[in-house]
Amino acid sequence: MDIRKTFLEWPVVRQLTGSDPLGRGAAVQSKRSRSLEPRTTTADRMVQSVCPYCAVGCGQRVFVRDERVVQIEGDPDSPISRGRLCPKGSASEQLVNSPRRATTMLYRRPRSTSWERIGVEQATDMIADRMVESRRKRWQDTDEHGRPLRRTMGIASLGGATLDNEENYLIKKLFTALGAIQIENQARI
Amino acid sequence: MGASFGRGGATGFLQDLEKADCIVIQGSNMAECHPVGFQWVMEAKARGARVIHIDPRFSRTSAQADTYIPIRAGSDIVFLGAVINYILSNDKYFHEYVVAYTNAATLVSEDFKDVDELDGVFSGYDPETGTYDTSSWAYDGVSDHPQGDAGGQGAESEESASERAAGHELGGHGAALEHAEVKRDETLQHPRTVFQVLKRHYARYTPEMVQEVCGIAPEQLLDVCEAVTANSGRERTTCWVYSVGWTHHTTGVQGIRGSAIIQLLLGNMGRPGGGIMALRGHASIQGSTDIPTLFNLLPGYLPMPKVGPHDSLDEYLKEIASPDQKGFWTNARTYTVNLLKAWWGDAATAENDFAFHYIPKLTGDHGTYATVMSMLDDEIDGYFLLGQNPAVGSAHGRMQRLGMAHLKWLVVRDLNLIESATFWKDGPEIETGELRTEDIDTEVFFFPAASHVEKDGTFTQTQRMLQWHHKAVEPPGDAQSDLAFFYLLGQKIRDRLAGSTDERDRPILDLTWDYPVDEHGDPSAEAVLREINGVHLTGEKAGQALNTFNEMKDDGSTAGGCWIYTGVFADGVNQAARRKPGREQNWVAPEWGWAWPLNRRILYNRAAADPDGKPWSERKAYVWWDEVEQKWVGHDVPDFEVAKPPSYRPPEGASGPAALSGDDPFIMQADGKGWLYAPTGLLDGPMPAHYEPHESPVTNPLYNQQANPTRQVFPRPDNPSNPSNGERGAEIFPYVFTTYRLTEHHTAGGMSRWLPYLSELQPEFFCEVSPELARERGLVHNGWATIVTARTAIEARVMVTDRVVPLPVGGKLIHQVGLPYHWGVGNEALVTGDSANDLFGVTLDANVHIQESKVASCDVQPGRRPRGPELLEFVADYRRRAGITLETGNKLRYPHSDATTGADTDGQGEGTP
Amino acid sequence: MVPDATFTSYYGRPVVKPSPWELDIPAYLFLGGLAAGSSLLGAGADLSDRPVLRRAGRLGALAAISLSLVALVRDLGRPSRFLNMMRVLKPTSPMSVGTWILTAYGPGAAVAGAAEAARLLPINLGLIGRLLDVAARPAGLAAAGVAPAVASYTGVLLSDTATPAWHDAHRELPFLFVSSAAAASGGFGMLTAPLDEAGPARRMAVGGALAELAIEQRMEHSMGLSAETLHTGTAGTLMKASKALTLGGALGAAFLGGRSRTAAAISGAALMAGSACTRFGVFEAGQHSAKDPKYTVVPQRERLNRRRAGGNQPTTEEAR
Amino acid sequence: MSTQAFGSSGIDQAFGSSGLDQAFGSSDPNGPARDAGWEDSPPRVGFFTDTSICIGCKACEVACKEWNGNPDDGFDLLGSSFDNTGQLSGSTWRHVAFIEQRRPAGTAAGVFLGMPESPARPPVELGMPSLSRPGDSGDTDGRTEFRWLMSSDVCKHCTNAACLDVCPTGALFRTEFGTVVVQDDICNGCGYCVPACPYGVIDRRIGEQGTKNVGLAQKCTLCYDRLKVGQTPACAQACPTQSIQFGTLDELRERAVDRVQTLHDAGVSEARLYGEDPAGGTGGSGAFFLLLDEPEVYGLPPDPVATTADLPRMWKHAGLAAAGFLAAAVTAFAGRRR
Repeated sequence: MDIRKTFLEWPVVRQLTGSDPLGRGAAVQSKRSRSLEPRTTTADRMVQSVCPYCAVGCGQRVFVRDERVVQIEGDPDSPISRGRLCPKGSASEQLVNSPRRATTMLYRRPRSTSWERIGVEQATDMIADRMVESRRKRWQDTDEHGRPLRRTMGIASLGGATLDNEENYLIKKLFTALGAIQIENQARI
Repeated sequence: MGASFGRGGATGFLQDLEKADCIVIQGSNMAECHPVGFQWVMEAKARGARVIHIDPRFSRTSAQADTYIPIRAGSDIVFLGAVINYILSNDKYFHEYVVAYTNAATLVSEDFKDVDELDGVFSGYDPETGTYDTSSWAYDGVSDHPQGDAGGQGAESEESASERAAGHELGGHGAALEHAEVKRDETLQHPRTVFQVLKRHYARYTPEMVQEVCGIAPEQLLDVCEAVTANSGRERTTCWVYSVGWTHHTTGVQGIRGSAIIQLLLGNMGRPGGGIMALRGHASIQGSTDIPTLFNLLPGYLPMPKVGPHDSLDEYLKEIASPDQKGFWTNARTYTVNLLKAWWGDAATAENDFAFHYIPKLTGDHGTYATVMSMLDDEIDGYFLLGQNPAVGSAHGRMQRLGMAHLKWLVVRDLNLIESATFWKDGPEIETGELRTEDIDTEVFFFPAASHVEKDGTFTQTQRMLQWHHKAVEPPGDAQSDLAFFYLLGQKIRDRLAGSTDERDRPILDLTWDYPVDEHGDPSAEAVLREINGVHLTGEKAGQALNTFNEMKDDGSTAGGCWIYTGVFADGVNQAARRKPGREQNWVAPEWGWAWPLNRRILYNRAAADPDGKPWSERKAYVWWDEVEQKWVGHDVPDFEVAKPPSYRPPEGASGPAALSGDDPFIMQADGKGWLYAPTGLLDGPMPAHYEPHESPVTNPLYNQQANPTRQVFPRPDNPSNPSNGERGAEIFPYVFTTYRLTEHHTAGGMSRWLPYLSELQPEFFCEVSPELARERGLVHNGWATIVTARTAIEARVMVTDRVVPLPVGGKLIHQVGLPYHWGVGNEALVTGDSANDLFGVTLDANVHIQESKVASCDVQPGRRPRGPELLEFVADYRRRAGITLETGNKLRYPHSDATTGADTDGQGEGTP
Repeated sequence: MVPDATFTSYYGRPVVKPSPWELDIPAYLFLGGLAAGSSLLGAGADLSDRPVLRRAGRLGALAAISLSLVALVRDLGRPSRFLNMMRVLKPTSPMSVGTWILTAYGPGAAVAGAAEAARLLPINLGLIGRLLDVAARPAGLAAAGVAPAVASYTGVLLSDTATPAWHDAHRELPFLFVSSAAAASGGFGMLTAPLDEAGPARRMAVGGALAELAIEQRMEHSMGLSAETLHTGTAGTLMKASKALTLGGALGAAFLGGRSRTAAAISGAALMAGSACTRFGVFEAGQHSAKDPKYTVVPQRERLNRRRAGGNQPTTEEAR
Repeated sequence: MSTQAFGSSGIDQAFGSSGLDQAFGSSDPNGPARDAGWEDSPPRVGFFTDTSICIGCKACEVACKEWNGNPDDGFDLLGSSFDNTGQLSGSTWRHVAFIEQRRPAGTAAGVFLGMPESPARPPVELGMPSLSRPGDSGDTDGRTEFRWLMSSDVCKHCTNAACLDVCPTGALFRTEFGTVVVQDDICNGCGYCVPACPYGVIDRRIGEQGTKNVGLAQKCTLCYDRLKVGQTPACAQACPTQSIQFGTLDELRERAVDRVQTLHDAGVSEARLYGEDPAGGTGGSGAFFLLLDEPEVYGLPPDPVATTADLPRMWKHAGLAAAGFLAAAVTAFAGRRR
């Protein structure tokens, strides 16, 4: 390290030699302050998105660095929101990165008092088994007049309104094909 | 809305609010629930528009309104009716618009009898079933054409009427009429014109009645009437904004109808700065009804078929829309065939009715509340909760949780460990001893879900606009999108059934279930959207995306999963992902995202021009007929056949789109008109009539009928109702409470109570009470209060505030209590608390099966609630004191002469002149 | 004179923030003053050949200044960054100026104190000892030269804030603190030096104590509304104790201090305690005045009304 | 100890008049950056917070915390309307105040500020929602007028910034944009800026060990990092109704004056600006406000003064005191020995 340079960087020296004798501005700026850059510009990429909270559909810009979301803010391009967000929309980054967010698959056995961990694949298999079984067990082929029902009453679903259209579509398609009809949504609540 | 105009979506777009000259916000707390959308109200205000807020609570919306008027929760129809009365009595309606574009001139059947004549119910009411036979509500002349299968089949004909009626449901089209020929009197003088019927119906909705029922002074009513009429007409427009403050009532649909009638009379529909802005609550509520995860609908508002009348495709289609009626809904066959082709591909052929029989059939109400009751009866094994938290967010939380404890298996997919995932160990019923963790047999699977930045897809926001959100990062840990989960689940189920010869497994094995996947095996959302949009299957364009639903064919040569979304992939391009900056476009911003139908931003915009196709005024020009180009042009995509001139008149016997005149702006309606009067399509009346909420400390002064006679009641021991005024024990529950949301939280809290930044802003459940009520009950600011209904008692911190005003109603002072419903009992969230929704019972609107969760009666006591089993005893004691039985509050035709004895026969006597 | 405090606030919350300082800071104020006075006494004793007083002064100064530095560092949010104080020299910052004053003062006091300490050691330090011996006087004198600034700048330190009771006292506070330092160090001299050497200490103690009492009186008068805070709560108790101890100590020092070693010691201790109470009292009064919005809002509102009225006539607060 | 030194109207004398003040640079409200040694500084920027259009959504609070990574301030229901963060703090750099008022504007403090009208005139139509209880006209319990004020508070970025002046490390400094910023890598948490601030803005961050920047002085930076690349500060960008406006100070001042005029014309006579006046005690703020009532109603000081305005005289007093001390010591030894 260059001692002389370090000395000249000493704010007292900068005060005495520069344009800021009282040491309230330029003379006392730290190196870090000088090289500060917002994470919106240091991000690897920006992805345009839509706020998940309400039905206004505000535009969001999602900034990603090292495959991690580092910032979510309003998208000024959006003609609806013009870059603005409400408190919930502004908290989107926390929604995504919250340390409290549940990211592990959990399973609770009948009568158990606690969760246990299982794999997603295994859990999906277990559900597929149960769907097939419940469907068969609760199958109604016809009504009392012999008219076709072709349905199962053993499986129901309630979806939130933060599901994508594509997700709702697959859900409706799959359940309808299975003959499950009690498929509902927050739109009714 | 579907019943009034033909489609269920918001009629305009948010930015267009700034063009309004007056904005009435009623049944909505827009500034708090849609803050960013509210900027357009502020823009309008800055330009001089008058902003009026009518709501039980002085909210952050009221704080910015020019005028705030407190109203008793559940009395909106009286207020709206009085505005209608004012408009009609003072000839303030937009005459030219009303005559040309509404059904005002249409004659109503002689059989129709209004509520005034029948002591509180419309003609056709059956007190035994609590339903209407709506045939007497028809237009004059329609009854001359008997329905195809309705002849003498008793119960079935009713079912079919209901089913056809259900088409309006939040929907994409108007209700069916048998044909387009109706009798009209353009002078509006005939006593059976809709206009005169309406005038008579609302004559009783006087300022005095408003004061008596709503607690609103005549001057305030007059102020609003003058504001909305002065700001409507050729030069000016008024917009009406509502949200769940209206829909969460047993008269929910009719409240919206009330504003629709006003907006039609004032000529505000289809015009810039006008319309009805239905504010959906959540990111894709609109989308989840368009592509419904709802029991009674298929994509594009096609009804789910019902056993009996819908056994075959032809029968089904005949029920949806008569081929003789006007409008685009006559193309229902095309839309249905395309859906079936999209789902069952080659297995759907003309020979097998395109596999129509693969669709399971309904037999009644299979809605979420009916489902929960089935759970309690152990009729349901498995339940999926997909980003939904019914333990907190649904009415009667206790019933929800007890129901879930009856399941064999429960799948919860969410971002956080919500209360519905942990009810078995930390729900309120564990504390009261009603449930024991060790006794609950339910297997629970908790799947961490992907957030919106971890998946591609579209949300459809409140103005029917689809916006694509791009995936930014991979989901963390075990998290995955619902798209990936269901795709995988479907594959696994298909694997298990592979080779099955069982006929019942055909629909699942024949299902088109093959989407391109990425390197993680996740299906492509864009491919799914493309399927929704639809493609040509054969011909030279085979494989290409459809550009509009007009390209759909009913012969199986095209397929499309949701006809109203056709065009979102026009030209093979994902139109929902368009993001041309708003500042580079006009205020309509047609190149941002994509709105159904066909990217139209203001619906029925043909009405923005006069019958001759000229703008009503320069100031409000929007879409007009260009004589030179011989087509409709303007700022938006015309919601009309673009080359059909204003002068077009349909030839004799025309039907479908060809039957629409050049001045029929409501192209999805069976007669091309906006419906002031709904001759069909609604189950509880052709015009809104005021009924008290299911639980009310006030007697209905308008009719000898307390509450909506068609509301769905569930008289069960676990669903007791508070007595309403006039019933024994009503004084035990003297107060009205209403629930609402706060800016700082998200519905049941699954996306807010886990976040420190939001939780710190509203950390605790509180109740808003007036200083007067605080005095009356000894409530201390920032202390505790216990709120009690027949279902349960909950505790909340007390917020004494001048923002809540007791209203003089029905000769007494009615106190209202405000309860934000975001909190729930559990151990996982950062902030927890009792849930306001636990207070409600289950009582539903007959039309859409939405619960009444905006208003009910209650008692309030100072201090905290009892804990553990004592809580149950505390509430039971209330029930005893109020003398609550299964009958309490659940009598549909009430009060009525001799309602207590032989109600049925007497009721029929009254109903039959 | 003080109007009935009808005023508006936001839910009674403070308008200005109380300092985040804990008791380290008033302790520092006291110790710094004690060190400064002790250096003066030490230097004077050195020049006037009062070896015990000299030793006491130098050692006292060293101990007090060392403790005060510990207190200062302890109170930092990031003690490890103590040296960042040396980044700048800001005349606008009493703490920066104070830092440099202490930097100027510290070495002298340290050398002088170390020399005394070395002499007390049972071992011979050799060259170091000799160097210390030689350096002791100039070091002591240098420290004494800066010492008055050490004692007085702390008055500016507190009053250059928006804390009402401190800022309102800005005219008197340096004088009060210097007097208090004189009383404390004089008292320390009386406590530690024999009667025959303690004369100057006594005089300083008595003079300081009397000045402290007088200035405190004057300060209360000129502060306005916030003077209330010197009479209420913890601050009130401390200020009352301070006055009693200072007056008692002064009387004892003046009338008995020259005769009785015990009386001198008791008086000296009382004066030191009185001085400490003054510092803690003023500190607490300031904290209280910041926490209660009344002391911020009412005087400012009056001032504003006077100015709005366009004249010097104070308008009476319009009662609601 | 001259009478002048002890003059009882010291503040008033010092306020904006004394030549001594100039010694420490009573900055030019438009160019404090130049005074702080920035030679080619960009135009000074700031916030104009128009509280008349604030909807109290608190997006500013969240957007600020999210951008700056500030921790929460605890989960307590404060019972002060919808305000549960209470005040600006080391972690909350934007704070929305909620005031529920029964009475018309101006009566709270008994005076109208800067209004030409007589303070005694009766309440006028304010253009604000009036909440009347039907059927009880003539009711005298005061519930005929009601309004709910909301206002987002923030660091004022004073022209004469006391916090910056008193900072002993140079951690607080004037940026090239004329804003006042704490440098987290420099601050040692001495806490001096906290009592120095006449607005009660800056605070030492409290929290568990390991909390970001715990123990350091913290406040709004006006998003210094974003400014460097021409981005709008997070709160202003989020604000749904543009109650928070960001821009160059000159332009904001013009806009604010126009807005007040518009409101006055609309009958909102109680609208007034706060903190924009270069003649004010902090030399005009970089963040100023349009208020609908007296500042203290919102928890703001009515007439804040940068404490360093009196500093020259304080130093003089300290010098005199020190000299007195030295003289006293000399005198004490000058006396006859024993």
